Amino acid sequence: MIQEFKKIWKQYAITMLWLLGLLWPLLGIHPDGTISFKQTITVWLYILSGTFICFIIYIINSSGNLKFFTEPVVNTSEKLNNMVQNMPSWIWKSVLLIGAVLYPLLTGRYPTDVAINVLLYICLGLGLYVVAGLAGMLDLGHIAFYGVGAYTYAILNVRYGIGFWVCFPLAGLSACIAGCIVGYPTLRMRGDYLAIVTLGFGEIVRIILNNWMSLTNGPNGILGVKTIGILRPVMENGFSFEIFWVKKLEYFYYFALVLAILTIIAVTRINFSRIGRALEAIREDETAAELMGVNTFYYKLLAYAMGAVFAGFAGALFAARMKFVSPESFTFLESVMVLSMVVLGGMSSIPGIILGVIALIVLPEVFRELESYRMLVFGLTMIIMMLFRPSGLIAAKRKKMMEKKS
Amino acid sequence: MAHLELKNITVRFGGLYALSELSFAIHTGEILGLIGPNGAGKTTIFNVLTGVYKPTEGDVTFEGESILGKKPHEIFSRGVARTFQNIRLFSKMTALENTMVAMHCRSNKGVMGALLRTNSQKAEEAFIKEKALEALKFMGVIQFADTVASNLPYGSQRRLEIARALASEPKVLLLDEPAAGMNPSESSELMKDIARISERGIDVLLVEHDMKVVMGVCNRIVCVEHGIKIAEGSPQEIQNNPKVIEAYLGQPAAKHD
Amino acid sequence: MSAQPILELKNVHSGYGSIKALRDVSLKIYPGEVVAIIGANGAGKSTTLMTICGIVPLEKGDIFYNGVSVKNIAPEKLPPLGLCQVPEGRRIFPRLTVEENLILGAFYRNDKPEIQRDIEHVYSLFPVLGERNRQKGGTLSGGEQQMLAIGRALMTKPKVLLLDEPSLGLAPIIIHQIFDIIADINKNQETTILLVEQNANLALQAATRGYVLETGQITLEDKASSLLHNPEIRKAYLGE
Amino acid sequence: MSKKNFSIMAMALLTTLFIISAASAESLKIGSMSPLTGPYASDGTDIKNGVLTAIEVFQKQEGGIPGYDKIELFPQDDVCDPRNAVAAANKLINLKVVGVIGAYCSSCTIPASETLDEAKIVMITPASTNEQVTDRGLPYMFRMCGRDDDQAPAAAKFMKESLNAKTIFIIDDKTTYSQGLADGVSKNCKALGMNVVTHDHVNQGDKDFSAVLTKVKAANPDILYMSLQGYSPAALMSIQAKRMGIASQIVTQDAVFQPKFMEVAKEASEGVYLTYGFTDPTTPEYKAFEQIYVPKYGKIAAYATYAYDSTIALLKAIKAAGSTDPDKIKAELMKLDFNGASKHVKFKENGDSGSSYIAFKVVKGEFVPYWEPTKGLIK
Amino acid sequence: MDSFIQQLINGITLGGIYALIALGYTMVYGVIQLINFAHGEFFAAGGYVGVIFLSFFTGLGYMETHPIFCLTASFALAMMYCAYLAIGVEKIAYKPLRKEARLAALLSALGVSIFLSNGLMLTQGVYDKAYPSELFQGGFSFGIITIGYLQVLIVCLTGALLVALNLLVFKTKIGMAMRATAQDKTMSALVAIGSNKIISLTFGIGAGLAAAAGIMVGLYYGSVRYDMGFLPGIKAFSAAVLGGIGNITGAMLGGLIIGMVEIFGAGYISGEYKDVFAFIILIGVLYFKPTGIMGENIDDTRV
Repeated sequence: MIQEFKKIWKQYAITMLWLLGLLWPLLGIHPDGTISFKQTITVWLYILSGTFICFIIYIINSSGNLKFFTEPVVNTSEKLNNMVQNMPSWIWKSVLLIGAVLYPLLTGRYPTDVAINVLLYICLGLGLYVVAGLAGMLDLGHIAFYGVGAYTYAILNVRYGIGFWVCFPLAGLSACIAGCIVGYPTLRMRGDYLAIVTLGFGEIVRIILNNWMSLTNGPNGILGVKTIGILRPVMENGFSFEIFWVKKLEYFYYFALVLAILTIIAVTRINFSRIGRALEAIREDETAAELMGVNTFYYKLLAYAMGAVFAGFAGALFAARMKFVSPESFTFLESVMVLSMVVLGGMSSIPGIILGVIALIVLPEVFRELESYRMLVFGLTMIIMMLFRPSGLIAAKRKKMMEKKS
Repeated sequence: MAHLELKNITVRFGGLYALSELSFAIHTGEILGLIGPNGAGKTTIFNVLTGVYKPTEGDVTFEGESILGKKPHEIFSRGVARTFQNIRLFSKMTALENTMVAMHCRSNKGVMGALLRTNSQKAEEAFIKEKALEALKFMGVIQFADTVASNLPYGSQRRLEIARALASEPKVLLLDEPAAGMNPSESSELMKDIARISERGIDVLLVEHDMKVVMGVCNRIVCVEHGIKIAEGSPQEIQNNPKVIEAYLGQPAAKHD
Repeated sequence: MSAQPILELKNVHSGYGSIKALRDVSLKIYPGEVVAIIGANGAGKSTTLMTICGIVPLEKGDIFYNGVSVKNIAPEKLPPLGLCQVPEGRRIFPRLTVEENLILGAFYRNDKPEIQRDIEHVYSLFPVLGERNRQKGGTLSGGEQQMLAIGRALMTKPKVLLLDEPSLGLAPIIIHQIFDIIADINKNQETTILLVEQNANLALQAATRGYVLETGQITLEDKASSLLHNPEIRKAYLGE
Repeated sequence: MSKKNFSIMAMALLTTLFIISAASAESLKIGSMSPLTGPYASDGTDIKNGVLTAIEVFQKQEGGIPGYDKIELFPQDDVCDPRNAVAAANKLINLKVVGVIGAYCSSCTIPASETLDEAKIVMITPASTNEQVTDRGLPYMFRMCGRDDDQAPAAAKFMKESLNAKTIFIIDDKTTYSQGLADGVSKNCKALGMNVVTHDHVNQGDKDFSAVLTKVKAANPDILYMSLQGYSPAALMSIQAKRMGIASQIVTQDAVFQPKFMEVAKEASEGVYLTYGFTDPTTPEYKAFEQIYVPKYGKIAAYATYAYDSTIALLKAIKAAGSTDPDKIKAELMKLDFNGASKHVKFKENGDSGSSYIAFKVVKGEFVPYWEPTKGLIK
Repeated sequence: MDSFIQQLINGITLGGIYALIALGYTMVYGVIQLINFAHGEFFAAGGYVGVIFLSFFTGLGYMETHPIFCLTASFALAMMYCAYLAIGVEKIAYKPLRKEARLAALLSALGVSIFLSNGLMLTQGVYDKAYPSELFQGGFSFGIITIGYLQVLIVCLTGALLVALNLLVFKTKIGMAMRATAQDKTMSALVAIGSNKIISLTFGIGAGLAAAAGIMVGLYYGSVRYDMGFLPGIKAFSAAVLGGIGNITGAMLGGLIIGMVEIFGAGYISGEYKDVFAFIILIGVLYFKPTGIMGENIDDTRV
């Protein structure tokens, strides 16, 4: 035990010295030919004291001296966990649902806005889950389908005045077609080769969106996208319908919620069907899957198409919400973020991915107060999360199929 | 009667001949052994039979029909199933799921079925599960149904692989070194299983180095070396064939076994 | 047989993460011996070898080599001491040539002419390797790969050679060649050999002493010849 | 176990952070939106600094706003990404800010202003020059900087009249701002009878312009018009143009009005012309700004001045309105008529404040006023 | 024709820069199969440290008296700095994840990338940093064609580094050990190769090369910027994959091709779509040769 602490302290000390060595050239060497240490040491001491406190807490915690505090917390969380597990699933599902429905009423505008982002990214993340989590194809260009969906609605709406409900399936369809176009040439590739090709496709889509002036209005984006209109029956003057424009953020939240729930249900169902099994088999061993009668070509294409459709739907909703689309929303970094959400969530568990989405959307918002330090802290958080939970927030659980029977 | 037949198969990789002018057939109802030194082309034969490689020359027929150029999954659904030399299970899936994957070609419900969970889709899932469980039971690994494949003991993984191949009720089963890494008592257990598989009316092609297994279970044996068939005949004939002894068995082994 | 064992395992516990593969395993190997470990699949035979070499972490107990504890020594520091393993499945470097594989066997050594001589020696033991010295390791057949793996291990000048399943997946004729060479290495180069083998018959014929490993524990230890004639062993491991 | 504990603690930490951030003191709150991280962080930081300076100056000169102890700024990072911008806008709404200065990218200003409009919050952009910012008719949208369609004619006129240009080669880097401006310049130049040889594009983030500059060299136009977002690519392009031996005069625009341009481009910046709203550095208003800004943040850049004026305008209006009612503030904003640091501020009906674009020339590492549309060369 | 040659020269220069960055990518990938997203940041850090030292020397006045010494020292210090940075990053952020799924390390690498670029922004400021401009300006002129001294330097240095790396990897025992570690880490340990050391070494060399590229970019373009690592990072990654990831000569070739396609695409077809051409070439090549131009065919259909 003591030896272990020694080792940890030694590592900590080395890390801190390393950091000092890194900081000094950046802060202490000046273009006028002078050398200073004060600034470096100050910054370093700040970092040192900050990390030292965290480190002490960590050490005390791992030696069990914080039990008086953590134990009750852990116990309650475990009890809660057990309770949840013992409860029939419909109970906690409905609790969650009620919570989700009441959420915008209980909170303000800004939390609702963040929640809408979370919901849209759940659709995106689950779409990517079908491609990357189930079929195991590393996709670094998923945001392109989101973009295609968003632009489909924006263009059809602004140019031709077609309403949301007609465009919504069309957005899914065009994203699906885009998915097949991306999917087809990539089917021969594996692993990182696939990743770079999907990255390429994602960038190509973005560049086209940014440059095809006559269609997409280029970098200016498309303005004046109409929001969702729903027909509402009106009783005055006899029975008729009037179009009700969904403008309030809360209403939008419900649309996003419905879409997210439908996506969750759809992906869950696909997951536990023969299609899901076939995709998983492809992920585990493509050659063996082909030799066990799975048409890998078809199913990989299908995975792309399905993943794209969910992204396309989310895109259409995004366009309707922002009332404006521009290529800045569909950059490579955004694709990487979606992939990060899936990986952080545990790659192959749907609740995990939802948690991953929440973490990566909410954290930058939490860090908003840090202004310029925001992304620095965010990057650090990502590393720490991965180091502590390398297999994702929630590991996938295999469905026990035999228990049901007995 | 020839059930699955190789006719004058030549496979070339670059300039190297992996197989040349090789012909033999698996007849209905038999267990055919395939032996030969490492690198003789046994696995290549498997790959040709299952459509992984397209032979440079020659033809492969199954039930009288050419299956040349067919995709591996098509050949599988026609009824040619196989196992692998190095176990290739879907390692993060449970044993049952592994076996259910093989039933893929015996089912056809698509995306809409899955999304809507129609009654016919549910019935199909139940049917797939039933067949898969049956196969697991047959190979004696039913107790592992909910265990993730990679956590299974080695011998059971081998068995699961055979169960997976059997689930779809193939007509021909190709086994690639199923006894590799098994101890003698495990291999004798395996011999019984192979016999039982044969009793179900499935033809078996067996590649194996363990001569006890090969000699004990096969009706007929083909010996290949450097992609050329050097002998074919009953176990007795093969054991005494000087060419086979020279190329493969070696003198002391021939005496010993 | 001298009194001082060259390799000794004392109450070793080890495993991968939560799975305990070895429980309280004790072994003694004396200089010049060929010791065989036999056992069923998953009994922990390979884990034993990997624990000795420090690849699988040791949880409890200790390992002594030449009377010195090696439990805190990094795996890559062991071959220079004379402890070398030929792991299961050969694991030659497939995209390196035969010659490069051999040179890497002597990675820690800096005596160039000596290395060259040793390479020639390996070629004389396995002439087929000499013929294919420019070929990539992955293009060799199974038997040749096994020879290369043994040859590569010899390049480290081992005092104790750990051999894991040298007969796996090989044609009978090759197996006999390999075992002949193992015997030769033991005799002519005074290398102690710890042999793990599925094929108990072969292993016990080649060995002087044997251990039986069952579900991570040593259940029997005896002279190889007596084990070979032990009826229970014959029933359990020789398939009679 | 310990990992679990750790994650729980981390969550607890984050929650506290969240709570702390939500709580705030009684004060007049205003918000700013600009990219504080990402590729445009430099311009975004300039804007934030300008706003902070304005608050300081305003409190010192006018003694703050009655009824409030202090004026508090909530600077938001929008990374120049519309989604982030809308989130930032909503956050500001939640914080109940009275007005917002921002954003930088037009593609952020547009969706963010729609959101702010729903909550009736006044927004003044110091940097988004796209016409659509004010042309949508949003009642609470104001603009301190000029518009692309103000700058383009000025630039064209300058090139024609002062530089006697006949052929012109236009390069933009495909952003809302740069492309809009480049299109405008192209149109205006053609109208004035100049020959636009080529209108070519590069991409945001490019460092290597050798391909397009080789084309320029082959075409040998009188003028190379660089419409690039930010001083950074402009400096790179000037350096490479000089190295290639391109003899054409270089004309560029207001985004390059940043002293760092000369610092990076060095001698390659000598003789580069750019159009920028006229700022008289001798006015007392500018001096007041300079006094506070320079010691704290260094040399003054384009958007800092506009951000400063935007804030001053907003605070003046709030003070005059005597309340935080958005309509009253808007009314007061419309009434405003004062000398800012950058120019004389008077908002038009649509929210624009007009501009007085003149041409500057880089002489010995300084921006020197060179030409004015009405009077011609400035001596 | 003249401008064709000029474009060719431009293309080779840009390609050379990509190639240098891609070399590091490919080496790291070759050894631990990690797409090191942070590699672009090492490149940026190299550029910054280079300018810090160069301006430091200028400030001291050594630049005028001993220009060659200052330049060499800056190169060496920046390369060492980045190697030091990369080795530490590997130890902290990647090594603990080596046994986990590969994507965990990928995500960690992304975190490192975000962290480093923002760290650079915070310590070095949001504005571009100018390089001392008097170095290597000018060049050879042949009529309308100009070849800058720096272009020559970039191409020569890239070529020299390629040769040196190839010698290191294919002719020395360390190189053999690197290749062995790439193929089988456990087995490497069993033949006395310390894989941790080899991996550190690989990271060090890769980051050193990126740092060299960073300084050259700084010198060539005149300035560095905190976010300069991102785009070249992606391009270099593409280049490494195009050439067959893990293959040194391939990375070089890939870098040259991407650079050329970009320049010629921009020069003769359309500037705004030049990246599209680069990616289309990439996709096209990978479609017909799924393991890249020089990539070894890892045939996993062999069952």
